[in-house]
Amino acid sequence: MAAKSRNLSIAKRGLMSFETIMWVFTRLSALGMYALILFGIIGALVMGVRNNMNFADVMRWGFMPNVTHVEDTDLADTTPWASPLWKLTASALLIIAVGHGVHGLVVIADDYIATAKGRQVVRIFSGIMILSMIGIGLYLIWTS
Amino acid sequence: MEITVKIFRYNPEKDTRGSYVTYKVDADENDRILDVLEVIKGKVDGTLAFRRSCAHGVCGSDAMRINGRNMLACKTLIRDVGTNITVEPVLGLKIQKDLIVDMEPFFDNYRKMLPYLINDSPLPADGRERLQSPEDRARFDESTKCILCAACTTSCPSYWANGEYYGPAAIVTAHRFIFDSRDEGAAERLHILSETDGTVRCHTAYNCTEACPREIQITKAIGEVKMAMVTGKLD
Amino acid sequence: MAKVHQFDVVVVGAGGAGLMAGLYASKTAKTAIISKLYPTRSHTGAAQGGISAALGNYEEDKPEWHMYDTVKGSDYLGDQDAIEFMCNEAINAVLELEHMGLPFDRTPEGRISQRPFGGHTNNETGKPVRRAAHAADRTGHMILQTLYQQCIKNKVNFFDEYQVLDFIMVNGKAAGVVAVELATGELHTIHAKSVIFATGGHGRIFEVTSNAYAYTGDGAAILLRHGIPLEDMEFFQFHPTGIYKLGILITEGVRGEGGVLINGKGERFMPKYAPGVKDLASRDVVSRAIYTEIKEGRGVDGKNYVYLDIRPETVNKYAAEDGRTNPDGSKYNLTADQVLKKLPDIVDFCRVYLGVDPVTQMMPIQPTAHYTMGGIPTNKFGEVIIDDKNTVLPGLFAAGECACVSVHGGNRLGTNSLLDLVVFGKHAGLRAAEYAKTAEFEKLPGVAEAGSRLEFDALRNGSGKENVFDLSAELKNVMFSDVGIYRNEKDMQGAIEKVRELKHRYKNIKVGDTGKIFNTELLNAWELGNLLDIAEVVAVSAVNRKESRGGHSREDYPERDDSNWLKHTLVWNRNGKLEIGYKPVVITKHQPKARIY
Amino acid sequence: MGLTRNVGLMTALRYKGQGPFLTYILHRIGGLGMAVFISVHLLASFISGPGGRLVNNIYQSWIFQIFIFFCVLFHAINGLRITILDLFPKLIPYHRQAITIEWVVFAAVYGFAVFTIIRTGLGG
Ligand SMILES: Cc1cc2nc3c(=O)[nH]c(=O)nc-3n(C[C@H](O)[C@H](O)[C@H](O)COP(=O)(O)OP(=O)(O)OC[C@H]3O[C@@H](n4cnc5c(N)ncnc54)[C@H](O)[C@@H]3O)c2cc1C
Ligand code: HEM
Ligand code: SF4
Ligand code: F3S
Ligand code: FES
Repeated sequence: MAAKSRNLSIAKRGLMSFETIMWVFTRLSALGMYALILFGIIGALVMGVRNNMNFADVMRWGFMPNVTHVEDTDLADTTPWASPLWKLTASALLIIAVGHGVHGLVVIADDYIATAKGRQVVRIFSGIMILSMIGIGLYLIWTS
Repeated sequence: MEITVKIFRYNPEKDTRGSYVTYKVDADENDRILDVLEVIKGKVDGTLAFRRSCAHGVCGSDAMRINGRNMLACKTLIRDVGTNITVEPVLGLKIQKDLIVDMEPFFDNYRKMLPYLINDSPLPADGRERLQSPEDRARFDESTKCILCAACTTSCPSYWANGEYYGPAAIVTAHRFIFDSRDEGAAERLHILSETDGTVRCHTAYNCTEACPREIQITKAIGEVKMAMVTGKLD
Repeated sequence: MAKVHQFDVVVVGAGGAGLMAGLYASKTAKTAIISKLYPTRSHTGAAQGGISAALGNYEEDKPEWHMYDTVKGSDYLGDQDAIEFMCNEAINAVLELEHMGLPFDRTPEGRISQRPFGGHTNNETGKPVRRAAHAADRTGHMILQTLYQQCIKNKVNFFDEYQVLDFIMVNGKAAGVVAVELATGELHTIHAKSVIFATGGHGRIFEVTSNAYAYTGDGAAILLRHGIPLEDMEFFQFHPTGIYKLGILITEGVRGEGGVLINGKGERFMPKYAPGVKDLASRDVVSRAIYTEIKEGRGVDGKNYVYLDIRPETVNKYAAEDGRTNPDGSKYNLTADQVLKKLPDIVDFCRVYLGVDPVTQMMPIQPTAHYTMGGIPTNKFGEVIIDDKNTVLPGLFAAGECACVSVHGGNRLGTNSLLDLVVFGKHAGLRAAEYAKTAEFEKLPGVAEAGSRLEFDALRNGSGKENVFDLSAELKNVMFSDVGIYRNEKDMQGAIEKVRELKHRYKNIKVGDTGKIFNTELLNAWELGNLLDIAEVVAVSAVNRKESRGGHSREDYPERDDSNWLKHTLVWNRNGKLEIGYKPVVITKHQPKARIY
Repeated sequence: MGLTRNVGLMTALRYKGQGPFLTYILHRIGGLGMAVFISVHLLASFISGPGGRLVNNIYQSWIFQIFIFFCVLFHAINGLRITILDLFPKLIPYHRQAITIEWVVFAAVYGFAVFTIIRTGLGG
């Protein structure tokens, strides 16, 4: 007798719950951040940093490709580092990281706060945090 | 051979808090920790309270912390843990007396998983068994091994933090049914587990898998449930 | 005052028998199940090998063959009407378990898989037949879990960790039980129309035993004190393969898969004792064979154990010698991988407790006390019988290992116990609910729990010096050596005296714990009282039966004696003195004949 | 009656979980550390002024860099392992091996980074 293949259709199981969606988002955003960071590091190498930046600075740039992160290095010219491409990359990274990070905080808070009310407060607070941090971050990226 | 056993003692009728008492007893290196507890209870201090029944690791009565880790007292030999032994109740459940903890919350979580076969389709017309291929049977074999000892749930940092989390044992139970090709209740169970106190409370700390005396790959089972929630695939 | 609860049916015990009874009773009556352990901790969970039913999923099999094997296994002491009933019900019982969700192993066609077990044969060829339906080597665990799950589904009321101390009888009818709540020490009276006892066996009267700590014969002892007799208590099964010294069971399934017994000289010895089915002979036969080997100096290193060998090369060698084949006729060939898959728990036990890997090493084993054939006499509906005329005590039922229907007679066949639980548990439940429909609640006596309270207070306030641990060690020791596998008049008389001395000393017992919450010391002391009462009945019944039959083997009467002893023993406790009576065996289809495997 | 179910932090940390339990704790510390660092860093840069500059100067000190680098690197590497194992639960039985590999990678990258940070930190 052969094995049975079983599948739950969306109709049957309903849409994913918020928690499941966020669980998926956390993993996907992790992969997304990896992609963007890799992109940043490769970009830095292409822009020829080998002699002017140390490893730690390259990593710092990778984790947030914002021009202020390379201002203290020995780079002669930082203009290419401030191009809109990097500002866009930085913005994407910011949004993903803040979403990921703040939701991470919610996850940690949920571990310790089990009342429905407490959890609601945490969620409202996290919403405010996400919006304000993304706002501030974008402002900084696009004005520096 | 003389061994030293330090045991957590708490008598709710006398003490306001627990304390540790050290006993020195004679034992053989092939003795179970349970044998040692029996000797202490029988010969030294009869008030010592702990649960036990089968004495060979199949009933799940005697999960406790031995040298800082959850184990079954009847499945741990002196030769595995040395001659300086600390025995404490498991964490995360209310201590009722000495090594006995309140198991009700644990079984409540078990019951929340709809722990029974759900299948409203008619039985085979000949009245015989529902057919199931050996591969389909093997799919959930591991999770049928669970003896509900609670060693996993009480080793889980998420469960320590928050008793509302259903805990790994409950998810293992859910897994046993979700992946049974004869069962039709997967959607309901996945729905229950996709809430805030369900599988998202598991942060793959692996303490559960390390603690399971039945060597069930609990974290893997939880992972499979999580993926089933996302993809709807049950095989 | 104790708390009082009222139910139509109350079941004492949440093992396979109790859960099955509770499940069926709860369909039509208000039912509660009381258990001193959490239901999933019951000893049914330890059962490994399988549950028998002539499903014929691999090869031809019939309930009639199952019946004959059981009758023969019982050494013709089993009641054949009950055996026939059980074997006919077996198929539907196992299928019903499957429908409830029990995850049996499967055949390639997707049907329930079955394995051979000792004493189960094809009656025409005499060859072993695959009759034991199994879920790896934890069939009992799966039965227990599945039944508990069904009870949850059907919202049966549970009183978990309540220990029943007394049975309430009013006007010769059942009226309820008294129980202590372990967590608080409080006494509860459970008022009921029907009471079902399913408290399991009493293997803890022996030193080397496969039985759980909880196996203290509570139900049988409580009823004995109320003037209800116990049947065939001399028949106790010693399982041939327990782990050396610890007694932990190695399932017969190991031999079912081809494992063989090897003595200290490296020889396979079973063909000498059972030329037909060899290592798969009935348990009493194999246990005696091992014992004989040891006695004649062929134990390993001159010690009292032999080896059980499941290493694939050994298995395949002897399988070829025996001409064993697979169902499709091909040569039987066991691989290391199959051992791990089919017997995972056994492999685990050996690794943990012996440091031995059964795939590459032999397992040291010795016979271990295992199963209570005797018990509370019942008819095939689970109704408790109180005399030799099959008079029923209204409202009182028993099922499972604590009961004696009797389908196991002098010796139980492996896998028949799980079947017994399911079949007779179900019928006891149905009957109890039916009875409760027409019966009225008996009026409870003023203070129903007074007796238990007095008993407890006596234990708790005992000023004596006797220690529970020592007394029970002495009891187990003498029972195992003198009322064990081989028995004789002199040793058993000595044992009876010893037990009586212990009973006397028991009055002087000291319980140090005076608390109420989880006073397990007090409960252990109370259980010791049960063990002593039961042990006395076992020893007295054994001395009385002057023949050898099934699990009862006497050196001084080595032959079976059908002209004098083809009858059941009944033992009553009348004011502290044991009285012996008899009950005829029901013989329908199979006349007794010599039992050769 | 009965002691509470609360598990204190010290008790929790004293539980002898194995390597994976440690990575769980470190992952959490790393994530929390980064979240706090990033929020404060953003705010500081936004406010700027003397306060903001002070914060950012602390952040640029090599000692702090070593700490935050630990958070970032460990969290990132461990996060990748978690993600992979989560998406392919079949691999979970190999988590011990995965964690060994993870520590090797982490030690190499982190060691190199710490080395350069300290060198530049001390050098000027
Ligand atoms: C190791 C082992 C392997 C076995 N393998 C097999 C096998 O392969 N096949 C087979 O057919 N049989 C096997 N058996 C035998 C079979 O498992 C048992 O005979 C059977 O499980 C007994 O079931 P039960 O329901 O009568 O009792 P149990 O399952 O033992 O249940 C007894 C119940 O009674 C309760 N109880 C007892 N006293 C009290 C009290 N005073 N108050 C309240 N509650 C009380 C307990 O809490 C428990 O719930 C095996 C037995 C053992 C020990
Ligand atoms: C490459 C970068 C990153 C990767 C691969 C990554 C990966 C992950 C993963 C897989 C989780 C889920 C852990 C779990 O559920 O057990 C997680 C949680 C978390 N992450 Fe990240 N992350 C990264 C960057 C960040 C950043 C930049 C922040 C901070 C802003 C952050 C903060 C958190 C927090 C707070 C958690 C919750 C921790 C917990 O549940 O214990 N992560 N991360
Ligand atoms: S999964 Fe393992 S540790 Fe958890 S309850 Fe079941 S047997 Fe015990
Ligand atoms: S310990 Fe807890 S966090 Fe998950 S992997 Fe096990 S349930
Ligand atoms: S006593 Fe049964 S598991 Fe330890």
